[in-house]
Amino acid sequence: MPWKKLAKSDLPAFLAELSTRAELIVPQEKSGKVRFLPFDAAQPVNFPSSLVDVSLKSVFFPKRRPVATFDPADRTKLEPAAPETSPRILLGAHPCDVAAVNYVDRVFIHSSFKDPLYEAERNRTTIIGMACSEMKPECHCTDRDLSPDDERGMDAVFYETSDAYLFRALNDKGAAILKSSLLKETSEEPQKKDWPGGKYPVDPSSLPSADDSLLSPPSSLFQDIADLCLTCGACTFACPTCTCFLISDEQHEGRGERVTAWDSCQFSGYSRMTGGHNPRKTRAARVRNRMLDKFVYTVEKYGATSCVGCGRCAIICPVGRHFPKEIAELSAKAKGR
Amino acid sequence: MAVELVPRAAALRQVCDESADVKSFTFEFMDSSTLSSLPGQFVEVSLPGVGESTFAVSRLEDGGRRFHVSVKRMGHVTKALHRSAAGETIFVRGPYGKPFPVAAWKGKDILVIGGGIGLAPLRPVVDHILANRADYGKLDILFGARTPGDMIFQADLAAWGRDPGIKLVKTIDVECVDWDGCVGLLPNVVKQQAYRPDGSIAVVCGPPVMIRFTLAALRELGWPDEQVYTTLEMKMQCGIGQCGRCNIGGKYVCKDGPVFRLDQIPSVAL
Amino acid sequence: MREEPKILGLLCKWCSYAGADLAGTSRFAYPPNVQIVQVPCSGRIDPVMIFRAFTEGYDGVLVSGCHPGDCHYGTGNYFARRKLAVARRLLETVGISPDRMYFTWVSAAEGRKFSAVCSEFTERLKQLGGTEKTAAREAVSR
Amino acid sequence: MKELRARAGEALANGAIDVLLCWRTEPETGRVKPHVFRKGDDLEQMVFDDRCVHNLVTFLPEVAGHNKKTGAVLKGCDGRALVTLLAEKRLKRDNLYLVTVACDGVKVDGRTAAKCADCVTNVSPVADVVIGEKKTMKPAEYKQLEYIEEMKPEERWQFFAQQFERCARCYSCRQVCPMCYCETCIAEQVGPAWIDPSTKLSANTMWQLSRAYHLAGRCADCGECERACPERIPLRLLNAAMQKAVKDLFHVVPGTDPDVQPPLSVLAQDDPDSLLEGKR
Repeated sequence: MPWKKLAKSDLPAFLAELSTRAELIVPQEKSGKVRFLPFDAAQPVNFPSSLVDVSLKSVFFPKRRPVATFDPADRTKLEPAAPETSPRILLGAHPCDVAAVNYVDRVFIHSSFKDPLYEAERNRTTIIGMACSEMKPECHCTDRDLSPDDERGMDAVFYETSDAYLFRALNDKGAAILKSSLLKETSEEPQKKDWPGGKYPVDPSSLPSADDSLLSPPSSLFQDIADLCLTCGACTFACPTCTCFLISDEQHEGRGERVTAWDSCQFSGYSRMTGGHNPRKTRAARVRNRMLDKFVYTVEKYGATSCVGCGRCAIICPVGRHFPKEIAELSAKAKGR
Repeated sequence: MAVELVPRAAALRQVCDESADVKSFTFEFMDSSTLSSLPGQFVEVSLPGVGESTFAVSRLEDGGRRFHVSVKRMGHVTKALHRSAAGETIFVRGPYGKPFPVAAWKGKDILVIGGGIGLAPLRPVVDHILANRADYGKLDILFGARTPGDMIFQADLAAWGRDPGIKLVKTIDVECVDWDGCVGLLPNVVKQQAYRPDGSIAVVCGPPVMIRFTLAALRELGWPDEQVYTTLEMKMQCGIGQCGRCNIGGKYVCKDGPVFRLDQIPSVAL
Repeated sequence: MREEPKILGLLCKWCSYAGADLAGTSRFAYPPNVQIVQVPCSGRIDPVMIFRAFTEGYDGVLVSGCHPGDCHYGTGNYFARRKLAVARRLLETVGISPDRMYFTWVSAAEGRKFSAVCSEFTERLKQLGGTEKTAAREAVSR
Repeated sequence: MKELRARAGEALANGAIDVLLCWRTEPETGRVKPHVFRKGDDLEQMVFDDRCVHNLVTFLPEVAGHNKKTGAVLKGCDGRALVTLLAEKRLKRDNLYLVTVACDGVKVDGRTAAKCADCVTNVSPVADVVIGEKKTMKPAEYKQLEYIEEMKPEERWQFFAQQFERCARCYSCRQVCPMCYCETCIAEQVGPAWIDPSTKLSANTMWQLSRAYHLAGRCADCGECERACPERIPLRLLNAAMQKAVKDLFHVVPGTDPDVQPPLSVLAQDDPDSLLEGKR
């Protein structure tokens, strides 16, 4: 597919045009952070050259999502929520976030039970990804066999140059969106860079399985980490591939909803059972569960590791825990044995 | 495309008291569809506005037209369920989970060990064996409860007791007046009965602590891990391997279990 | 906006609930706006219940317990006094006007006082109209 | 700094403590973060400066849980938190070794933290070793509440509704707070679920109000909740409202006096009934 050029000066017009065709989601700043939000012409649109502060997770898997409604006065009917089908354009998603969405597809689409609400969100959205032009300090996508200009999972991609954006459709869905008079065919092509790696390398196959002597007591590896981790939900909420959820029935002023809401394996209540029995009661157990989940358990559960190297967990941690560094050290220690 | 997390309406046909805090509920789907569950599988039962909980199917009737779950009164949903009466609409979805491989057990002797409410998931196993009696060898049932009053499925126990093809042993934790069965905790009774492992299958289900010590007792009697099946208990919510919470290592108890053969259980669980 | 304000009444079983009973048996009329919830003691009331009342759309919350010194359990109302004082200040901070909270003591013999409290509180809430309450209720129902 | 390293090294060496909670500069990333020092660790990495924002008292229960004698370095605000925890018997004083260093303000996002402008104790009120000199600080005035108090009720509600709407319920504010140590938080209780777990405005409002209320007379204003909040919701405002109420009604500033019991757990028979109107 040929490259098309959009002058930076034409960007506002292009965004206006797109927003007439479908709901448009772009990175915009709100309350101090750049997030993927419905396009608001009054606000400036800034395509960060690298990581967007808040991930794409809530675009496809909202923090609160009704799956059924009921009338509290007559509890004999549960109406399933109807999947959303109106077309949507997602503009400016970086390769790590798109890779994260592809992983989450394994949980909600390519597993034994399909989630039609999530699948509808995915089908109605055209992803026009943006290649990163730099790597931020915590970015380590190259250690997760990704790269800042990786185009997998995108319907179209664009690169930023000094005065323009170079677009290229990757499939028909993307091509349909890029049909615009503002985009002119060009022979100019973005040059591919080779990106540095080796910041937080992890070899999943070398990682010890749950019952390895390296991990189970008397090794104090996880207790040492747990001493300085508060098991708050910040890293799991920031992580684009952490999609654990809880199901809750809620009534409010005559309206009953059964909703899914984000949950975190770091909370002590996450696996606490009615009788009070809690298999992961201690912080160390919860820390171990998250660390091994990302690189060992998800391979067993969904057939792929689930870290895309975006570094948001390291950025958001209120007490300075650096998850990628810890898992890289564990991998090196296990490999060095 | 149905949203899997949204259950189907079912009519609560019958409620019967099994013990002071356990009731059995008989359901029938409103749309008269059948529940095609196999022994060991579970369903998610929910009351709108209250919540949803996981219960093993404790009996199928009429090819799945009607199905039973036996519920111990423990928390928010079970208390609400215990307040429900026949005729009400309750919501059910499932069946979920990997069943007991009863087909692979053909020709073998079977030892069924249930602790308290743990007998509920095992009753369908006994039902299946009795329905295909010729396919299976000796059937030993060992059922333990805290007190005689906690003995659930009294009618079945009586029937199994009278059946010449079943060796039924009942035990309670502490000596009790006019009690004819054994006395003692299940792991000790297993050792007393000295069940022989040769070529037979053991199925264990009950509270986590009972399972742990009963499995240890079986190991002591020489039972190899591949001949012992158990169910693991974890907090479950979605029941379909998506919400992430019931993992033991890389295995989901709701999808890869709740039935596990002892040698397949990640040791991090025990 | 509903003209008839909806009021949650948290009454301690031993004094105020009995006072409400007495108001009824003595035929003291009082407006039906108060939905009474009986609690063992005013000390049992966790202000989280009061927060829930407001986020559920109640227009006012009446809390009434035994007079200090009469508490059936000895000290419940002393602790309640401090907790309610602090809870009131928090609700005021986030924009629930002070007139929406009526904390008082009503003994088992004060049937008349109970009906007076209910009438006065209902009237007060009607005056208030609830502009800010409408904003809060509208916002909270999202 | 040298005196702190000397004292710490000596206490670790002579076995007075098994571990010492302090801050260190992480060699690879240069970030300042809490660290558990043990005997023989390189104390050159130990650091105490305006980047040491974390409240180490939050880690104490976990660390002291599996060490006989635990040392910790405390700023003034951290010390105030510890005073309340000791009063509530959450920690045993005798297996703690407390080193407090005079603090003249820490930085958040490159600027001096707002809490430091309202600081009431630059040194921990409870300590074994005091490094630096204790200054007399001005009394707590909760000035940041003024612009809220000037608003009319509906404006206040609109302001807080916008803030509560952003809450993602990640509970960092709860986990980072030394005062929040309930075994089962009220937000996790189900029967009845006072606080619904999803992020609708009414549930977020319930969570924020309950959290703030449960800190009344206990919050040391260490500001960690606001700093840890990924959405930077002004949580110190709600805490300040509680502490101002407690100061007006019970003349107590939490954590400043080891002999004063947190006011809401005190049996006060002589309180005036005007408290029911929220006035002293």
